[in-house]
Amino acid sequence: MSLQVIDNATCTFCGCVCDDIQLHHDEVRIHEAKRACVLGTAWFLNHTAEKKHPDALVDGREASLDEAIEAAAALLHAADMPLVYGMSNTTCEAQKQCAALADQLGGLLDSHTSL
Amino acid sequence: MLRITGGKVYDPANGIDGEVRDLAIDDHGRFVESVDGGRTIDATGMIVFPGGVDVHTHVAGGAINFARAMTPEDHRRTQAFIRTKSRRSGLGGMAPTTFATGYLYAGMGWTTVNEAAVPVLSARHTHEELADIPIVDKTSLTLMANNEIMLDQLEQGEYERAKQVVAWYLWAAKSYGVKAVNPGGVAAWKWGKDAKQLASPIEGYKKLTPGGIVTQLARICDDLGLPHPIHLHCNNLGAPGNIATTLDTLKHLEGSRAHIAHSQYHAYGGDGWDTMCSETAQLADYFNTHPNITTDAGAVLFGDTVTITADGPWQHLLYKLTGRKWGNLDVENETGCGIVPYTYRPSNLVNAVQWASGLELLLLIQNPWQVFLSTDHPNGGCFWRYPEIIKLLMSADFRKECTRKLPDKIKGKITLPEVDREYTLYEIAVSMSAGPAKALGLSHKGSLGIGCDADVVIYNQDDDPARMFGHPRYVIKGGEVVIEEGDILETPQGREFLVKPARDPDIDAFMRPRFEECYTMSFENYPVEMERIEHAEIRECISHAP
Amino acid sequence: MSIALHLKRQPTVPLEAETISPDRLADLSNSEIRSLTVYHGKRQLPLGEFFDVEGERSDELHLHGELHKVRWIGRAMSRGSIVVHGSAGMHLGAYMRGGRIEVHGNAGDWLGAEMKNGFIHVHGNAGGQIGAAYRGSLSGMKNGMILVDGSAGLEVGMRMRRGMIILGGPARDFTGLQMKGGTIILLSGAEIRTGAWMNRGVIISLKPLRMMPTFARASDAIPTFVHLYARHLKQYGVTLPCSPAEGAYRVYSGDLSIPGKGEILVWQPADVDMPLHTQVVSCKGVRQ
Amino acid sequence: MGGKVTCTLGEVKQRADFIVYWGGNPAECHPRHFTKYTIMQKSKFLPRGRKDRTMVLVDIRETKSAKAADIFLQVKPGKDFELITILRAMIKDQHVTDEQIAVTGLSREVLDDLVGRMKGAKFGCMFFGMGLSMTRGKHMNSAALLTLAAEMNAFTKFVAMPMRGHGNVTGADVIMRWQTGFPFGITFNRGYPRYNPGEFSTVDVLVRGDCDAAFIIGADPGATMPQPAIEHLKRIPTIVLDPHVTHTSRLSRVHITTAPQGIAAPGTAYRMDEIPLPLKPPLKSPYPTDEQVVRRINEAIAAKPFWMPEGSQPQMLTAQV
Repeated sequence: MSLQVIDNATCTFCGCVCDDIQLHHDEVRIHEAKRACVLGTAWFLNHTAEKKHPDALVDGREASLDEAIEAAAALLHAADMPLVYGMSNTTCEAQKQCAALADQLGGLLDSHTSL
Repeated sequence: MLRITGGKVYDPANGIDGEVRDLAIDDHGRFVESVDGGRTIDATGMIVFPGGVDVHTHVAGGAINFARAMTPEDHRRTQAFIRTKSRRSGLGGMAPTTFATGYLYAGMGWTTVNEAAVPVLSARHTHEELADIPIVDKTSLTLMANNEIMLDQLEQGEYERAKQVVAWYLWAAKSYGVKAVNPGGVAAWKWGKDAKQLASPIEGYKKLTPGGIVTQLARICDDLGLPHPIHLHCNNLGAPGNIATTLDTLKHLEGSRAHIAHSQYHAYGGDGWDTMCSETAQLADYFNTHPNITTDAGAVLFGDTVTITADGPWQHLLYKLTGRKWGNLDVENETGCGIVPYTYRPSNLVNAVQWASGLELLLLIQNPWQVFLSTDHPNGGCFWRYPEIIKLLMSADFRKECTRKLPDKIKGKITLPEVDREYTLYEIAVSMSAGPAKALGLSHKGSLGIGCDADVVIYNQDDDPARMFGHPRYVIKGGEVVIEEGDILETPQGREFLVKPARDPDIDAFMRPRFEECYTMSFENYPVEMERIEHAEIRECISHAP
Repeated sequence: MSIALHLKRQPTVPLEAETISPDRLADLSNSEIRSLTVYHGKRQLPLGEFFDVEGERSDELHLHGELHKVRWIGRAMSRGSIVVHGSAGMHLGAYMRGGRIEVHGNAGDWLGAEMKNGFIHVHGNAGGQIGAAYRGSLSGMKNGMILVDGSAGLEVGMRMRRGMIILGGPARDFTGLQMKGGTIILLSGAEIRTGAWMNRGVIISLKPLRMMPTFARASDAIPTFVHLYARHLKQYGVTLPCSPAEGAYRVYSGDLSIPGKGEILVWQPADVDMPLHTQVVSCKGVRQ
Repeated sequence: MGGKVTCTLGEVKQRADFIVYWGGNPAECHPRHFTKYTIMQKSKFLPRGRKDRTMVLVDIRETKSAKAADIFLQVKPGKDFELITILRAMIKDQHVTDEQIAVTGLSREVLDDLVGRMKGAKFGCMFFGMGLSMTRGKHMNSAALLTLAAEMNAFTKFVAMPMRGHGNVTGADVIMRWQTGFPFGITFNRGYPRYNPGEFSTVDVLVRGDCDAAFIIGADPGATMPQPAIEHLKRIPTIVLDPHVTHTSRLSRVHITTAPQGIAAPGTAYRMDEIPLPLKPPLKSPYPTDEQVVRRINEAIAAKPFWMPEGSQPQMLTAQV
């Protein structure tokens, strides 16, 4: 099977966010990341579409996504001062949901910036 | 479906001046002749206006978001919108958060806003923010007058090509029109210089002058058939004696349509801060004899605000004058912006002249269809203070009372004390709604006519215009009651209007190498994809070529 | 007659209790006080859930317990007194306008932040940002006095405009950062960057300081105002040496980076390395 | 209170003839920064590229980036703030003694030369990295450099910019600003956003034990934070979203595997200069995206009773009193 090519892909490994990367992939794994630096290449080549991890873990046991979402919602909803933190390695679309989560919970909201 | 009965209707777009009329709204949120069923609002004894339209404001994008980060002290003292089960929280103040921006505009009956300064590079960001401003409908204007690829075309006398470049950018930015800020001056600022003379070549160019940019860009907007003409922030903003530049600029616009942004900042006489005075009479005369140009006041209100503008050089001056915080953000190839917190004080002679000048323009320009309510939010004051301006326009006595608080030295520097004109409710409806809607080319806004968007604001009659306009009884957006007696009932998503001007098929090929030379992102990743705009609606371009 | 609040349940997350202020409690009955709202994280709960309340209708408050998780006590108070028998959490006496606060224990960060007037005495240690400006604010404390017997954290007196802060123990970095006026007295010195970017105001240290490189050494002297301070501070048990026989103050001015007109006075005991005469070395003298 | 004077990276590429990297090591941490945005680029204004530009590196040790620099200034560890403050004084012709300069590990000649070059530049840009912003003094070190850049505009065009690492941390900053008014360190416990770094910033919150549940996404504090913070995460219910099972996942109550952004999750990311870029994920992950999962958690919480009691209105804690 010949590899598929994506032009002008965006690398989110570091703050440079280079958007001129050419990715060669076979839908499971990326084989080449042209124009990417060492760090970017490692970033692209180390991720695959394989199922290496369980969908979810609840109290250390494998769980379904639905169970995990319900457990997460219950724990966060019960807290008096929940914290929403991180948001570096994720998309803006997810970050907006995180801000909405903290707003809805009446909790704390913070990113890596504060470190 | 909704009926509004018995109210005193002010609908200047249809020449209705305080007649008792009934309105009917269908399920698509438009005015119709009549409806069966649905809610009826009995507006007997109340005043009915079309929803307000803000022709010039800064509510979304890199610059205002920069200002938000710079003013945590203001967020601490300002109005907060507390979270409810269904409604996001927010903060008001000088640079409100996106959610609060929607609540505050709708809360005083404004239902359409025009974000007046978007660099293409941050268009993607601006649209994301606009999507987070609830209730109101939005348009946005793209900053063009310092775009180097376009300036290079004008320098080489390639007008047609320049026009194509503008069209390419507008569609890439998914924008509604063209904003020109300090033509040539921001480009010069990138070398720490400014452009103050319309006839002198700008820094870095041999022939191209600010005047040349103004004339040709205005023509481009007409030739492309944009619904809104060139939206021009003239050179030399805020400087004593800049009336000469402004009048000169206006001459460069003869034969074209144009909207002059925040005229107040461009109507000063004198030759220094000590001698600065109002020259609004001269500027108003020009408008009074040239009915095809419009303007917004850019009025100043005393108090704290944060000034943000693409006019980087002015902001550096303001920073040096005030010694306060200064933010500056230059955007590659396109534009820049500066941010400085500022307090307008009645005791400060310059501020007093500015305060008077904004009101003078609103009062001395005879035709309310030519001059609109604005504070150039947040520069002259925050948009949520518009009701204060309305009161100043409607009451000569109140103006006199306020004028008395100005320093004695103001005598001879302003003409406001001699102006007795008082706006009628009809004229207010023109200035806050029908006029700006018409100038923006939004024919379905600012009107209560059949087929138009059912954006309505209903006031309790009140002797105090500030109270009346600050606290509408009902606000209806697209047929939905969103505000009732100060409570926010619904926070629907507004729409975004944009244009798709005709482009040559080969413009992409022309742009690519130039783009790659100037920019740091991929050509393909630059245009904002249509599916990224929430509730987009493309408005038609109709040629305005003479 | 006073009001006593005994902490009966330790909060698990911060308890925001700005309502514990003489202004608020002075006219309330015991049951009204118990039903006032406090914020345990996001939960709005009656004060009585966390405190046993004795007494009513008084502007003298006594708080008992380890209140390090209780924030905003005495916020914006203008009268009366609060005595904490134990520790207090962040923002104690922030925006305070008058009255007295005494803590027989430790206090947290932002003690007396942006206070306008009043008196605060912490017998133990305090946190950082004492009398400071909150983020973005142009000025910190505008008047009043904060006395801490123990140590303090970062950015003490940041952007303060007037008033006085006295620290018995050592302070950490950035004491008097961007100071605009007022006085900070350091009886046990401070770590680094004391007076950085200061514009005006006075910092007096009785222990040697590691000076910012952007301060000019102006003179060795005992300025007149030190005598006035010394007399004034006796009532608080604070002794400022001001006899030439004991030594002199090395006066630095800066911060040159602003350029500012602040002064830092560092006490030089006579028996260390100071020449006994308090000769004036002018700023220009150093330069040439 | 200098504020922040900055620009987009394209401006640096086009115009900056004088570039300072302070406390950062782009050669190893942002490898394409030189070639894509700064010293190696040719432009209409700087046609000879590298030859038309001067690069200065300020750091406590000679990193690989020093090879790329025209001038390497080795500042003594922990003296960045002092050095920047001295420069602020020197550009204003304030006298700082040789002895005072010496504490930074540099000489007067070197600083005079630096100030001369800064003032002589047509367009100066200072990038700063974690070597500045994460060492003693932290945000004040960054503030110092930003202020120096702002003040340099009295002489010539000058800007400054943080070298943000950590992928899309800039996006979080930008979004929080427009949705809440603040960039980080926020609480909503009164029903509206309040801001106080030091009080609401995560390390401080965790070390003091101020939160009673944690939702962690796109970060691995279990690997990076101080031990007392990690101990608190173990004590409270922690929920983690990550493409991998991380250190934090192992101490959490709930871990959900998600698709990695830009590889299998679409969306947007912000560059360090706050320019948004679209993501083009090549792979289809068997896992949902972060956005999908957080959205579903939001919906699940919305189905439960709202935390604020009916009819109650939390009191605002405003500055006005």
